[in-house]
Amino acid sequence: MKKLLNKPEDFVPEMLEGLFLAHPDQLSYEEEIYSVVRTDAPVQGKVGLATGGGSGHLPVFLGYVGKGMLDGCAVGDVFNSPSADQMLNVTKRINGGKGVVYIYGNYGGDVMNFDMSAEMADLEDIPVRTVLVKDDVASAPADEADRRRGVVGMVFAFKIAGAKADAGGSLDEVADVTEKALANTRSMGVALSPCIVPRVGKPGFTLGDGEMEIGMGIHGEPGIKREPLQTADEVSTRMLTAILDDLNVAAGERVAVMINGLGATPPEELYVLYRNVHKHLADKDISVHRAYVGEYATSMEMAGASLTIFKLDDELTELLDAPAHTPFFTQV
Amino acid sequence: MKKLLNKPEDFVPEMLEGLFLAHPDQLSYEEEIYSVVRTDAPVQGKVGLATGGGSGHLPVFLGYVGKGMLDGCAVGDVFNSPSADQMLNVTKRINGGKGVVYIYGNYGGDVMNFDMSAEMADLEDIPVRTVLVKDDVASAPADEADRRRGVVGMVFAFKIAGAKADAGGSLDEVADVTEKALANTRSMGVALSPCIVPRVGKPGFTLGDGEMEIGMGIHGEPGIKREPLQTADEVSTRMLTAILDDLNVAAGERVAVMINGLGATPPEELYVLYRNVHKHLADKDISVHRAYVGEYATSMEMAGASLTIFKLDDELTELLDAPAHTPFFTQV
Amino acid sequence: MAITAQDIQDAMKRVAAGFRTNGDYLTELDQAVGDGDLGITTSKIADALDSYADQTAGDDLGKYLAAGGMAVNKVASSTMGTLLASGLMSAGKVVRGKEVLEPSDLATMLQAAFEGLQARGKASLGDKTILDAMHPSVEAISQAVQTTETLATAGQKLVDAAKAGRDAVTPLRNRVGRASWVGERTEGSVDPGCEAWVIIASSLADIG
Amino acid sequence: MAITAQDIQDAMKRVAAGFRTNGDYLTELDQAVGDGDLGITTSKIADALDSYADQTAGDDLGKYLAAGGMAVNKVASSTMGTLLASGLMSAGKVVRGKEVLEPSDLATMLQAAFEGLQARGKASLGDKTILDAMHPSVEAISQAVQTTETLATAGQKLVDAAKAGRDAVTPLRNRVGRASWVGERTEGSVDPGCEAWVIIASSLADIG
Ligand SMILES: Nc1ncnc2c1ncn2[C@@H]1O[C@H](COP(=O)(O)OP(=O)(O)O)[C@@H](O)[C@H]1O
Ligand SMILES: Nc1ncnc2c1ncn2[C@@H]1O[C@H](COP(=O)(O)OP(=O)(O)O)[C@@H](O)[C@H]1O
Ligand SMILES: [Mg+2]
Ligand SMILES: [Mg+2]
Ligand SMILES: [Mg+2]
Ligand SMILES: [Mg+2]
Repeated sequence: MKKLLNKPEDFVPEMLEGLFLAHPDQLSYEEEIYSVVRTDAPVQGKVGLATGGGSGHLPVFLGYVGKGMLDGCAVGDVFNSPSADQMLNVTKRINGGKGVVYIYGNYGGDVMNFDMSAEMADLEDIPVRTVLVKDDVASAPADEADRRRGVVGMVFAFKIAGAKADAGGSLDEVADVTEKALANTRSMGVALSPCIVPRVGKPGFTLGDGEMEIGMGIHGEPGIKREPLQTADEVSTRMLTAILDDLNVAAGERVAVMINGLGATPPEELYVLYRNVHKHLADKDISVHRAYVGEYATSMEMAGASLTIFKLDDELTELLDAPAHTPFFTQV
Repeated sequence: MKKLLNKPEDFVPEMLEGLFLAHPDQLSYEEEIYSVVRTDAPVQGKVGLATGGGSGHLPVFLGYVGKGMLDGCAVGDVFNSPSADQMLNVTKRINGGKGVVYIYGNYGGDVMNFDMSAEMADLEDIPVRTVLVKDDVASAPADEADRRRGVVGMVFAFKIAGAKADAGGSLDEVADVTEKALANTRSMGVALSPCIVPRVGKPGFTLGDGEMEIGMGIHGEPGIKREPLQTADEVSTRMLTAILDDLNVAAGERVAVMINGLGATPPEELYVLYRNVHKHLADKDISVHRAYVGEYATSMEMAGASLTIFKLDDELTELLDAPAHTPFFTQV
Repeated sequence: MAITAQDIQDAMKRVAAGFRTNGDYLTELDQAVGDGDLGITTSKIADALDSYADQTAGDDLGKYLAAGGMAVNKVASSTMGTLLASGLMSAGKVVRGKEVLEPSDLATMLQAAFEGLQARGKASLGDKTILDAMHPSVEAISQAVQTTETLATAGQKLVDAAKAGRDAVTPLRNRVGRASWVGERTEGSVDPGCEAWVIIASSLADIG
Repeated sequence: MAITAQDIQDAMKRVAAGFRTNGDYLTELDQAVGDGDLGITTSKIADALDSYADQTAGDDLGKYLAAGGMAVNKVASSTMGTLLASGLMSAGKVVRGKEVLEPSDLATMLQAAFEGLQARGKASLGDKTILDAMHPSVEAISQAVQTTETLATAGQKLVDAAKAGRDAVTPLRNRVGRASWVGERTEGSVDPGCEAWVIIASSLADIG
């Protein structure tokens, strides 16, 4: 695991600079490069949608800023929350008169900073609603679901919120349907190798040659259990079982499925995982409305994958199917 | 470097099965799963476009089968040419009455099999033109450019050919403009770590902790030089210099730029590379019409990246800008 | 024995130095139960404190401290950075308007800082967070200041109680924050935030 | 001394066995200068030959051999698989219609196979490919057959010449195929395709 870097401390600003140079008609910034907004922000008459979090997860977070999804994103250092100040910059810039929804993962630092930002936005008369993403079933049992962390399931939240905001939804309507989407979303992941934070320069943990870490998040923090590596079918069946134990999906219902690569795992392997998940769902008479297989939320060069199941009703299906166009996510 | 697999020998068929299950409205097959075609093939009155090659490079090859790009793809085992027979299946299925263009990388096995297939297609009165991709400047000097291998530059060839075929071009018009595009396309790559062919189970080579391999292709075959790892700026400047030594781009001209990740290298690092390339081009008064930063042709879990420069004129710009929609490439 | 702006600035520099010396150790602790960034966070806090301590304090030490909190959050916005920023802001608020401080103010400020951290992070005692090292240590100094011990003795008590608080929760399982996801495997690991407080207490204890 | 379908099928099985025994070595050679898949390719060829040799040959050995080439290409379509498939097809064509073969047919078939490989791969002698091991070996057996030596002696010459051809090009640089991109670093490496031919020749030489 080696990196193409200049100075480790320049990693995030240089990455951002590259992004702005590569996507000049999609991405812009407010005050400083760490507060990323759509070039057409604020979109007047539309609820503004903001996210934020540490770097190292591309396409999460800022890769989903664009038409049909988010309006802005506060960008932190690798695996680190951005500051309340940055979030406030984003909030002010993207407010198109209908208020702003914060949609982000349930991590201590992010929550505290977004809360501070919301308090400050309130002083400036910008109404803010917060929707926390807590989709990772491995991070806490069902009776402590509020402690769960947010992982790749947030992409579905961004998509649904974006479509609802585009459709003219009010602040509460957008926040409510996003909460409904998240209530229907569960994820679980497994890691096969660690990742390296550029400033730290060495892996945060080690995994033996034949080992995997079950339930690992997207920050290199340890998972819930370390076990001998299993086959693709075993691993994916296990993730699916854990998710369906937590999210009730009945025969005849339909879902969206996401197989997310954590970084180093090739797309070929993700499709091998998808194959097994699809078959198990078909056996249960659950139909797949859309399959998303690829890298949607990564941990830099970590090897591994996660599964997300998003249960759909008619309203959510329509919002999921709406077009979107961001630097990392285009749906027609 | 560990893999999520079932039996290594099932890797390719299970990956294909996953792809067909995930993209049922985009991908179908002819006779056997290794001959992939668009669901709407043959598109009557349009020149058919086929590619093919070994597995392990997703999105290359079959990921570009879809509207605005390819009609079919013959899929080989990992890093192995498909057979002439498979290619012929694809050819027959995608021929919409105007003949078929073969666009693929300059590898011995592929050339021999596509040639056999073309001979057989000829017996069935399907006219075929072959356009070989030879974009990798590191694989042979300019005076032996015919020996060069084809790497990620083929994505631009697929895009241009697809747009021209959609625009109603004849077999020769499509093949000719694709050849023009490739004459304007050069790539170069660097690898930081090896990859593992599932059936082999161990890396094809080793790279020391502080080493990189310059000019490595996308099959794990050794590059032209092994050197101490350099910074992102040094590596990208070097790739750009090698390319511009070979492809004459004058001040005032415009290009498309692709920074391609080989597998394990995270998008963040790709944008750090892009930043430097963009700045150097700007210094030379070369403008970037479109930037493609991401994974377009991989070597499974290999770490590393490549740079491709595609020089544009008005005709090529228009064809590049046309929309496309495949399982791995959507442009609006 | 009045405490001046210079004393406050010296204390900031000592905390910065303490963070620098112990950054790698904090990273190690955080790698075991979290995401391994705590050393980076504390080094950013150290930079912020160092350069903030070089700025003129003005005649309102409370305002000076609160603005220092905002400066810390701006550069170090992870959990620890944000918590310590909230602590500094709260500590500043209770001495708003003062140009010099009394030893008893120190206890009040530390108490306020503790409350600020608690309000921002919403953790409870026993959740195995920085609060568990901070709480006994703040109690100890409040008592010490009431019994008019010397600042040196009070400082020693601050540190001892911090260490005892840290050690008392080491056998427990982390209940909030990133480490809580690691579950039972956190039992027996020193909480990185507790250790950070021990470092802060030890650095502050040099005062007087 | 007639060569029957059974002899041909035995030879196919011997080549299959030779490929199986030496697959790992071929992979190693191909890892050094190519993509490291040659052992996989030869094991697929071995499977194809084994199961094809179990099918009834019919009364046209030429047709039988040519269709064997197509069967090989279907499962092993990398460079080596395709070249050997082309070789089998060409060898079959020159004995079209025959139910049994003469020793002299063997030389003719090997000569035709060589030409088939050359036509498909478009390489020249000296480019350091399988052709460089195959050419002298085919020449040697043609001569041996003309001077009516025993098949055993002829087989020995086939193998000796293959090895000599392989060794003669080892110091050279690969000029075609994947290995050519490795450039000067191929100098001194045994060409994997040459080695594959040595294995084929050794396996065939058991004939008679
Ligand atoms: N809600 C909370 N309230 C108080 N302290 C907390 C809280 N959450 C975490 N902590 C403390 O923060 C420490 C980790 O800090 P840091 O590494 O900055 O967190 P992170 O990397 O998760 O943002 C923990 O060891 C714990 O002591
Ligand atoms: N054009 C060619 N003509 C004849 N032999 C060739 C040609 N190209 C490669 N070879 C032989 O094929 C061998 C490699 O076979 P193989 O591993 O199947 O190739 P690849 O993996 O590149 O498809 C080389 O060692 C060489 O002897
Ligand atoms: Mg952190
Ligand atoms: Mg090969
Ligand atoms: Mg941490
Ligand atoms: Mg090979």
